[in-house]
Amino acid sequence: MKIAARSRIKSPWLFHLNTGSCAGCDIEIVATLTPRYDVERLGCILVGSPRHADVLLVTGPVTRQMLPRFIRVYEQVPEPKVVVAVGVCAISGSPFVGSQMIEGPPDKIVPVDVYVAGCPPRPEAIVNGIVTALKKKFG
Amino acid sequence: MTEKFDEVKEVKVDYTRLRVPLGPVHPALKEPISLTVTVRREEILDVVIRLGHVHRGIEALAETRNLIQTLYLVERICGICSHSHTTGFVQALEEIGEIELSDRSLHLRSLIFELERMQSHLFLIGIMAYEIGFDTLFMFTWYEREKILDLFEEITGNRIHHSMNTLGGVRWDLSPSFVEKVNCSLNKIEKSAKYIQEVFQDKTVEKRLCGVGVLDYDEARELCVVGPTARGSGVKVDIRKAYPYAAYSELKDDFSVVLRNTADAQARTQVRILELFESINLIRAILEKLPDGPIYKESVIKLMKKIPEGEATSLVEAPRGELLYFVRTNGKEGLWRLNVRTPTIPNVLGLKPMLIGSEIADIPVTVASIDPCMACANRITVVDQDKRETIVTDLKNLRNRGKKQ
Amino acid sequence: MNTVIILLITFPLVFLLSLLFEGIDRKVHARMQKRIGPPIIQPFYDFVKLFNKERIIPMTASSRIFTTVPIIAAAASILGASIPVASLIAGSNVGGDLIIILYLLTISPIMVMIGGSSSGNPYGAVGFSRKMTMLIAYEVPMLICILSVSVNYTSLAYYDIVLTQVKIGSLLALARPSMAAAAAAFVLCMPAYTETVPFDMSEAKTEIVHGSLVEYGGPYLGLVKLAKSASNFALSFLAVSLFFYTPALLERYFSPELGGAMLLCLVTTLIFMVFTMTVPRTIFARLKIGQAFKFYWLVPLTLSIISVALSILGL
Amino acid sequence: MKLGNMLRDALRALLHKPVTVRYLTRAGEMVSVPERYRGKIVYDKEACIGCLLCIRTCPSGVITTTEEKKVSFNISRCVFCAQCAEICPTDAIRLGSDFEIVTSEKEDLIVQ
Ligand code: SF4
Ligand code: SF4
Ligand code: SF4
Ligand code: SF4
Ligand code: SF4
Ligand code: SF4
Ligand code: SF4
Ligand code: SF4
Repeated sequence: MKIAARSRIKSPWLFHLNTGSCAGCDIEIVATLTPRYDVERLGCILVGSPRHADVLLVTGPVTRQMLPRFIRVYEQVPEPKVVVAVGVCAISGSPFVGSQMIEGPPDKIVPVDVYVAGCPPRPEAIVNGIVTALKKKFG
Repeated sequence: MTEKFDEVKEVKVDYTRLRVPLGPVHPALKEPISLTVTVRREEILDVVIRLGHVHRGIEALAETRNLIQTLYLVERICGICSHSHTTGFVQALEEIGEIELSDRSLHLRSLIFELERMQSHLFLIGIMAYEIGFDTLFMFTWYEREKILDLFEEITGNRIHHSMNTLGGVRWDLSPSFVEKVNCSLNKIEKSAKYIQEVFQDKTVEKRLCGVGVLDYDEARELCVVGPTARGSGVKVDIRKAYPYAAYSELKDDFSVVLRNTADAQARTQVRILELFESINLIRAILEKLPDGPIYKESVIKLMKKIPEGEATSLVEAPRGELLYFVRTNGKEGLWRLNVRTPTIPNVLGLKPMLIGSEIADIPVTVASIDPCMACANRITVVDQDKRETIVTDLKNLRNRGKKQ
Repeated sequence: MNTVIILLITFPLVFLLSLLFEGIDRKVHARMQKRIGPPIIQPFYDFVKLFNKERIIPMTASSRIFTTVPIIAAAASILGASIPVASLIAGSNVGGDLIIILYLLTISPIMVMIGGSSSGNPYGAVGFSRKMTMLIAYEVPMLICILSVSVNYTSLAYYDIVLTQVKIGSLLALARPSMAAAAAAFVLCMPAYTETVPFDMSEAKTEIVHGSLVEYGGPYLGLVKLAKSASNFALSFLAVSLFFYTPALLERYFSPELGGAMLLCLVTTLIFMVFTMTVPRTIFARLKIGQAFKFYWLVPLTLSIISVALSILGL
Repeated sequence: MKLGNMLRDALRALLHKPVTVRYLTRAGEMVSVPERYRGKIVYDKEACIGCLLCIRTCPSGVITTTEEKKVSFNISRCVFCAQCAEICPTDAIRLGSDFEIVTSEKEDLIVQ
């Protein structure tokens, strides 16, 4: 099933979920679509429904309000799926560690494949993270 | 094969009256906000706004950290106007500690402020284009925005969280070669701002924006909306003019307050586009006047020790409007209380009158036109909601959690 | 039996061509936005990937309708596209006339619409009502302009009309004012047929989260997307061969029965598609449903009625 | 006509080279990182005198002490504010230019 694996690497559709981030990481994810970075050259498109997605980009430390939604969105993404945690919030919850409102970090709740550190990471790093995650999972 | 889908199940699919949950996860809203919209065909009958999905308990966290740590924490209230938040915070501290700042650092603060305003406005203009399905314009504006982010990266070392402010000054200086670069980029940005202004007068764009999300002058006054949302409704509010801070008292002749009277999404977008030009003028003036001098006082640790117990409020004009900081220090390098009132809170209140009576297709445009970035708004609104919830349900649970951490 | 064999050959051909055309469309779109864009074979990757994904049928959906609908949609669209292509290859009328082709192409949006509303998602329901409105808006002018063609040439057989152009040695769209109006109306209806910006409100991502497609995932989504790109291709091909059959112009040097004619026709289709679908999609914003409806009843409908009137007058 | 402008620009973009930086897809094409960029922490153990000022100012608890009276950084919590580098009396901390901090193991994110 070489073709299947290859097409998975070549066509990752992204779904972006903000679980309580400061918007810094979110705008950098949107920035990866723009001409300078253009993730579409790698076959990525940002889809609006988790049902269409292959890659779940998680930002933010998972607030209590977003926890049930996060789980639901994760379940809605059809297998095989890849989860990329973008930003330090999504890796460890920092700098909001210690708050009562934080349920995360995301890897406490769902398996995370790749972490992209940075606050926020540069768009290039996000692109790199997606590619690394795909290679790891299907390559 | 089957799938949990609890929330949608409770929605009654009924073709005359349909409840459409919008968000918290929705492609048009980059950040979580939940609007439950009742519609009849395409017309909106009622809107219930629910916030709090990004509530991270920052105000409470701030009480457990020292001043300098809180500075970076408030910066992360939001990624889009991080500089406004740190400015609001350090200004309050500087007032309590009676710290005098050099002219140069004040000017640099204003410089970053204006760059950030341009960045934020371009961001929103791009999002507006995206909401109306005009991807090309979105791509073009965000490409221009990259130029400002590049400047940020070169001056401060990060594209989004600049960390420019510190107690008693700013952290990074501007060498003459940077001044040159900023000027050079400004010329390019001015050109593209003109282009964007033209495109937004295009017929198809106007069709989607004119008369959408009207919030008339009286309603705007009543709801206390701020920033471009208010200015789009003809309300003249601008903290930079009314209560000048940083270097704005010296720069007050270099910019004017942009007002529009049509009070619709188009007016708000126009205000933002025109403010781009005002910001460009301001930055040019700042670069021209930039006085010499040191950019910061002494080590933050020493300054932190000097700040006595006291309280202060400070106001800044963030890209989205008035941002208020109330700070009460405990004299021991920490805080008793931090309170932030962010511009999105009053602006979100304006959504309801804007939305009722319009069409589904207008929701994203209207929501985007007040530029709601929920990251900051969520903290405050949830307070009451949260108290209600905790009292009824799990106070014990909450206490346990508190103990664990 | 001959026709069946030809159809069997054209079926995969159309499948490949429509995905290829979609790839080119996406590439050109990206380039116009100063980006590099996806590789041209991207749609193939997408299709293969979607077919290897998990099949999820939402609990709220009525599963039988939900799953069969995409298959019918894709089959109808490809068949609709195959008929004109096969006719040109065979050099005769393969399976029916214009009305049947249009009918087949209409099946796919209707099927997607039904599938979306069967998913039980409120966005699907909004998508349904929007699609319904649009269907009424563009279907009428489309049919009237086909009527105008048939009045003119007293035939509804596809290949006869194509051949007429060879006979008169000119493009149909240029032959008479009535046909020019019909061609314009047809071209204006195309973006709505395939739901591209500025008429994609029934699948608007930022407004109603892909509308009818919101609950589709995996293979079903792949089929729906395939149906879409097939009807995209079919419409461009139909428009080109009906109104702008370029081999007719070169008929003196070039026998239209040659495979070359086919190739020429495809190249024109491609250029035509870029200008009628890709460019508008790049430079326009999405309209609101009311505005789009008004537009269709104002411009294409008037054009098509003028066209009928002119053809009755013999112009 | 404003629409004409848009059309003109779109077609012009079609003929010009795209502005995309082919990061990752073309070998050797890298994005430049400005001098002041605040990337992954570079720690000079020799220079550190163990004053622990950095721990006091770090906003998110990145820094912990080690047995030998030095410090260790857990980058998975770092918000790259460079406050530690600013406060360090011996310049033992520097924020380098590495921004591709991509990993699947959290352990990779410790700098000692
Ligand atoms: S990592 Fe930084 S930029 Fe990203 S969400 Fe967290 S605080 Fe914001
Ligand atoms: S809203 Fe509540 S939890 Fe959040 S900071 Fe304020 S008091 Fe604390
Ligand atoms: S609560 Fe605040 S925003 Fe609301 S009306 Fe009063 S002052 Fe205005
Ligand atoms: S602090 Fe709260 S209650 Fe008091 S005036 Fe302000 S908004 Fe009203
Ligand atoms: S108003 Fe918006 S951009 Fe500004 S701090 Fe709040 S969320 Fe961020
Ligand atoms: S009124 Fe609300 S914001 Fe004010 S202290 Fe009470 S809970 Fe907090
Ligand atoms: S850069 Fe900031 S967050 Fe990172 S270790 Fe230094 S002080 Fe801590
Ligand atoms: S501030 Fe510098 S010298 Fe002091 S402990 Fe930290 S790294 Fe070492």
